[in-house]
Amino acid sequence: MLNEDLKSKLVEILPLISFEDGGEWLNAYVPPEELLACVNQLRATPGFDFDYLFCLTCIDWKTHFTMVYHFSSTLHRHNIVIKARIDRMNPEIETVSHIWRTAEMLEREVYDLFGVVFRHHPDLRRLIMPDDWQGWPLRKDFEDPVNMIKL
Amino acid sequence: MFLKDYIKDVYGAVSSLLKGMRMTGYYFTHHKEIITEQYPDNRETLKIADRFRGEVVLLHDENNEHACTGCSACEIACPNGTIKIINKFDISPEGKKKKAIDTFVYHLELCTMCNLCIEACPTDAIKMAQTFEHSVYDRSKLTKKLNNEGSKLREGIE
Amino acid sequence: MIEEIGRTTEGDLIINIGPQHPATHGVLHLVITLNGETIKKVEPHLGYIHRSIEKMCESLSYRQFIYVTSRMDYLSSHINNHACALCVEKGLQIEPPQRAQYIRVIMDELTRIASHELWWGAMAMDLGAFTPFFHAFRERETITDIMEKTCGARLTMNYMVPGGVMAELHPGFQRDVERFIQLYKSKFEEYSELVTGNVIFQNRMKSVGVLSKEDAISYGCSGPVGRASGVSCDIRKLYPYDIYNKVEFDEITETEGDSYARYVVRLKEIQQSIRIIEQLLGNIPEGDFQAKTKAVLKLPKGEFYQRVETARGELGVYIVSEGGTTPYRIKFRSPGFSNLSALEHMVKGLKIGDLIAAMGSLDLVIPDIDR
Amino acid sequence: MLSLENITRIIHEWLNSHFNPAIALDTEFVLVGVASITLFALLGLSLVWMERKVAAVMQIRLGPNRVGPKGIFQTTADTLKLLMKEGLVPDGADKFLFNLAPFIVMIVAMLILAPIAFAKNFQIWDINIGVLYLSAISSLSVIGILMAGWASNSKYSLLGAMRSGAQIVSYELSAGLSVLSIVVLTGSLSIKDIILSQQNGWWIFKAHIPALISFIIFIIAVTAETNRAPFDMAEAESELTAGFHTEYSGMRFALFFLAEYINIFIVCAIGATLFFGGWMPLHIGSWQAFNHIMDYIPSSIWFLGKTIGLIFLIMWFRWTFPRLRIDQLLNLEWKYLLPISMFNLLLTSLVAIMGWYF
Repeated sequence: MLNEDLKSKLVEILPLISFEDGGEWLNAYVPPEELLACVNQLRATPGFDFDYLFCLTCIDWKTHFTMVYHFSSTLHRHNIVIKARIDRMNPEIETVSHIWRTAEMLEREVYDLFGVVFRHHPDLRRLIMPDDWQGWPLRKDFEDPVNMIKL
Repeated sequence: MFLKDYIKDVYGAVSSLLKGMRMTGYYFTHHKEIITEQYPDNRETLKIADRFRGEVVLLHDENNEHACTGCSACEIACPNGTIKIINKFDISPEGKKKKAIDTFVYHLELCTMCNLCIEACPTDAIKMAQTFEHSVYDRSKLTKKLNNEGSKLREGIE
Repeated sequence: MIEEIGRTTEGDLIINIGPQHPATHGVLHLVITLNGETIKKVEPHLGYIHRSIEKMCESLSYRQFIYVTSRMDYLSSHINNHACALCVEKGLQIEPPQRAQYIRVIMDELTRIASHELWWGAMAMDLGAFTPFFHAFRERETITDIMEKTCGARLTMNYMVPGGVMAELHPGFQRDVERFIQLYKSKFEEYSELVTGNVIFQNRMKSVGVLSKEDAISYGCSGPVGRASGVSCDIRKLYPYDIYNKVEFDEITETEGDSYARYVVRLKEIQQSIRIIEQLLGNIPEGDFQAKTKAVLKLPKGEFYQRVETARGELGVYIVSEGGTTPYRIKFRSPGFSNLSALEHMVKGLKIGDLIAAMGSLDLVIPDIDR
Repeated sequence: MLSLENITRIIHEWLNSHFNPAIALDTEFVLVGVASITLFALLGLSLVWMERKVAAVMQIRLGPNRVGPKGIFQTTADTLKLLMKEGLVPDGADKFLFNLAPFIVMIVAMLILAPIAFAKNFQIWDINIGVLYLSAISSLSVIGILMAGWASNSKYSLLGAMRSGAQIVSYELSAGLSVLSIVVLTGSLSIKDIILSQQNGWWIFKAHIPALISFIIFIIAVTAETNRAPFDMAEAESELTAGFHTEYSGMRFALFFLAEYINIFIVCAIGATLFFGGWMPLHIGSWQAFNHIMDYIPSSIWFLGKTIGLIFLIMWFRWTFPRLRIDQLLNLEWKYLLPISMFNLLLTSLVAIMGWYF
C-alpha cells in the first residue's frame, strides 16, 4: 500500500493520529495513551497487517522523549513509523511485547538506556547495564564522572 | 519391511561416516596441503600487502624534509584523538613568521588504523606503514613523535 | 542471580553458560534452568561487550562514525559500513558513481562469504568436530588476503565512505577473486562430505530449535534465521540498494525452520554470493570510485533510515539529524539482537546439546548484539 | 636373540640364583611396578604427542614443532608445566574425594595392564580368566569419574559425571558381548590361549563376518567407554566446558589427561589381542617364505604396531566426527549396537559350533 493510501485509511480508523512530513515512510504521531489501541489496529486490521516490528527505539529531545516504532508488513511489504511523545520526567508507555515478541527485549533495552517504563511488560529489568547501575546512559544529560574517558 | 529400513539406515549412516573419514584421511596422507605459516621464522619471506595499515608515519626524504604544513586536518579527521599537532612559528630570513610543526604526536595505542587522517591530509605528508609488530613492554613507548629531529618543511609546499 | 534462584522450583539446576564459555563465541551470558538435562528456561544477560556505540556516534562526525560500526558485527564489517554510508548518502541526497556501487556490492558479498565460512567452521566446532574449522579458515584466509590488499585491513576495513569507497581497487583484485572462486568451487564437495552429509551432524541439527514462520516474524528474526523459517526477508531483494536490483540471484528460503534449515540456507547463500560476484566482477565500469563530497558533511534536519542485509540479517541504521555535523541520535537495529530473543522459544524442552546447536545455527556475534 | 622374553628370564634367573626366592619375588614386584609406571609415563607423553600431530595434519596444520625435533618434547614440557602449577581445590568441594578421584582413575588404568601380553611370553599376570578380569576392572573407572564430578561441587562437573556414568554403563554391555564372541570362538578366557589360538591366522580373518561385526561394535563401544569423541559427552567442551574435570588443575588434571590416553592404549591393546592376534605375526596359510620373514619381526613390535594402528583409528574418529547428543548416544547403544551384538553372538556361536571358520 502506498503512503497516501495508508494515510487516508489510518485517519478513518484512528482519528487522533497526526502525521509528519518527510521521510521515505509514513510518519505518524499518536498520543501515548492511544498507542496500544493504535498498534492493535495496525496489527489486526486486514489490509494493514503490520506483523513485523523491525525497530523500536527512543529519542531524547531534552524536553520530551519520542518513542519510535518501525513496522513493516511481510504480507503487503509496506512500512510505517509510529511515534509517541512521552513525558521526560515521568516516562511511561504501554508495552507492545504481547503483540510482537521481539519487543520484549527491545523494550528492556530502551528501559535500560533511557529509563522509559513499559507498563505491563512481563519482565522489565536492566538488560545491558549491571542490575545496580544508577542512571540512564543514553539520555542526553547523562554524565558518568567515574568511567568517562577523556582524551 | 522394517528390517529393510533398519539395514538401509545403518548402511547410510556408516557410508556417510566413512566419507568423512576418507576426507580427513586424504589430508592426513597429503602433507603438502598444510597451510601453516611459521611466522617468526619466515620474517624475511613474509609478504605484507602494500596497502596494509600498520601505523601512521610522516614521510621524510633524504634531506630530512617532510611535507607536513601543520594544518591539523588529520587531527580533526581522527575519530579517537590519536594525533596531536603542536605548531611553532619559524622566523624566515626575510623576517616573516611562518607556521611549522614542532611535534607531530601520534598515539599508536589509540589508533584504529581507519585511514581517515591519510585521506584528510592535503599534502600527502603522512602515510600508513606496513609494520605490524608493535608490542612493547612500556605503554609510553607507543606515544610517538613522528617528525625527525631537525626536519623541516619541503620547499614549495603550502 | 539470587532472584532467579528464588523464582525456580525445587530440583531445578541453574547453570551459567558464559560469559566465558567455549560455545558462546564471545561473552554472551545465558542463565539456563535445567531439569536434569532438559532446558526449562533460557535467559540472556547482555552487556559484557557493550561499548555504547550509539552514544559514541553522537559525538563523531558523519565521516568518522562509520569506522566504529565495523566493530559492531565484526564479521560483516563491510556491510555495516555500507549501511552507514548509504544512510548518510540518503541524507545528503548524493549517489555514488557506478563503479563505487559495483565495488561495494562485490565487497559486501565477499564479506558475506567470509562470514558464512567462519560460521560454518564454528558451527561444526560447536557440535564437537574440530577439523572443519581449520578447513573453513583456509578459504576465508584468501578472502581476508583480498581485503587486505585492497582495503588495507583484514577485519575492520573501513573502506566505505559517504559517496563511494575509500580507494581504488588493487590491480590484482579481479585475478585474486577469480582464484578464490576457483578454490572455493574445488573445495565445496568437502563441505558436504565432512559435515553436511554426516549422519551424526544431521541428527544433531534436524528438528532442533524449530521456529515457525509466525514466530520468526513475531520475534523479528531476519536473515538466514528468518529465511529458514520461510519468511521472505532478504533486504537485497525487497528493498534493493546500490546495484542489487541489477544482479540476478535467488532468495534462499526453507520451510522447516530448524537448525538444519538455517545451515542449508547459509551454505546456499554462499553460492548465491559467488553468483553475484561472478556477474559483477568482469563488468565493473570505469570511472570514479568516489563522488565529490564536501570536506565537512552536514545532514539536513530529519530522520533517515537505511536497511541492508548483513550476513546475519537485517541491519537498520536510523539517523536522527538536527542539521549539524554530528548525528543527534543514531540507532542500529542489529540482526543478532532480535535473533537472540527467539532462542528461548526455540530450545525450551530440549537438551543442553540442542541449545548449543540452536545457538550455533543462529550465528550470533556478541558485539553485534551488545553494540 | 635379545627379546623381552629373554630379558625377563635372565633377570628372573639372576635374582633367584643370588637371593632367596621371597626376596627375589619382592624385587620382581618392585621392578614390575617401576616398569609399568615408566611405561605409563612414556605412553601418556607419546600418545598425547601423537594425537596432536595426527590432529594437526588432518587440520592442515603443522602441530607442535618447536620443542625438540618435530616437537616430540612438547608434551614433556607441558607435563613439567602442569607439575609446577598450583592444584586448586574449589570452595565447598569434598577435599578427600576430590583428591582421590584422579588416583582412582589412574589405578584402574594400571590394573588393567596386568593380563595384557606385550610380547611372546611377556605378560605381567597370566590369569586364566583374563578377559573377565579386563571387563570387570575396566568398568571401575566410572567410579573415579563420578567421584570427580560429585566432589568438585560444580554443576558442569556433576552433569559430565552423570553423563559419563550413563554412557559407560550402557556401552559396557556391547563391549562385553563383542568380546564374548571371540571367547566363544576360542573357548578360553585366558589371554594367552586367545593369542595362541590365532597362530594360523587372526580371528578377524579366520572368523570373517561375525568377527568383523563384533570388531566394529567393539571399536565403537570402547571409544564410548574411554569418553573419546564422538562420544565425549563427559567432557563435551562446547557444552560443559570440560565436564567432570572442569575444576581440576595442575597435576591432578594431568593424571586425568594421562589416564585417558592410557585407557585408549589399553582398550586398543585388548582389541589387538582379541581380533588381531596380539603379538602373533601375520601368517598367511601356506606361504612359508612370507611367514618366515614375518617371524623375524620381534613380537613386541607386532603388538605395538597393531595397537598403535587401532589408536590411530580412534584418533581418526575424533578428528572427523561431530559429537552425539546424550539421548542419541544411548539410542545408538540400546537400539542399534545391543541388538546387533546379541544377534552377532548367536551367529558366532553358530559359526563356532558348525566349524565354519578357517
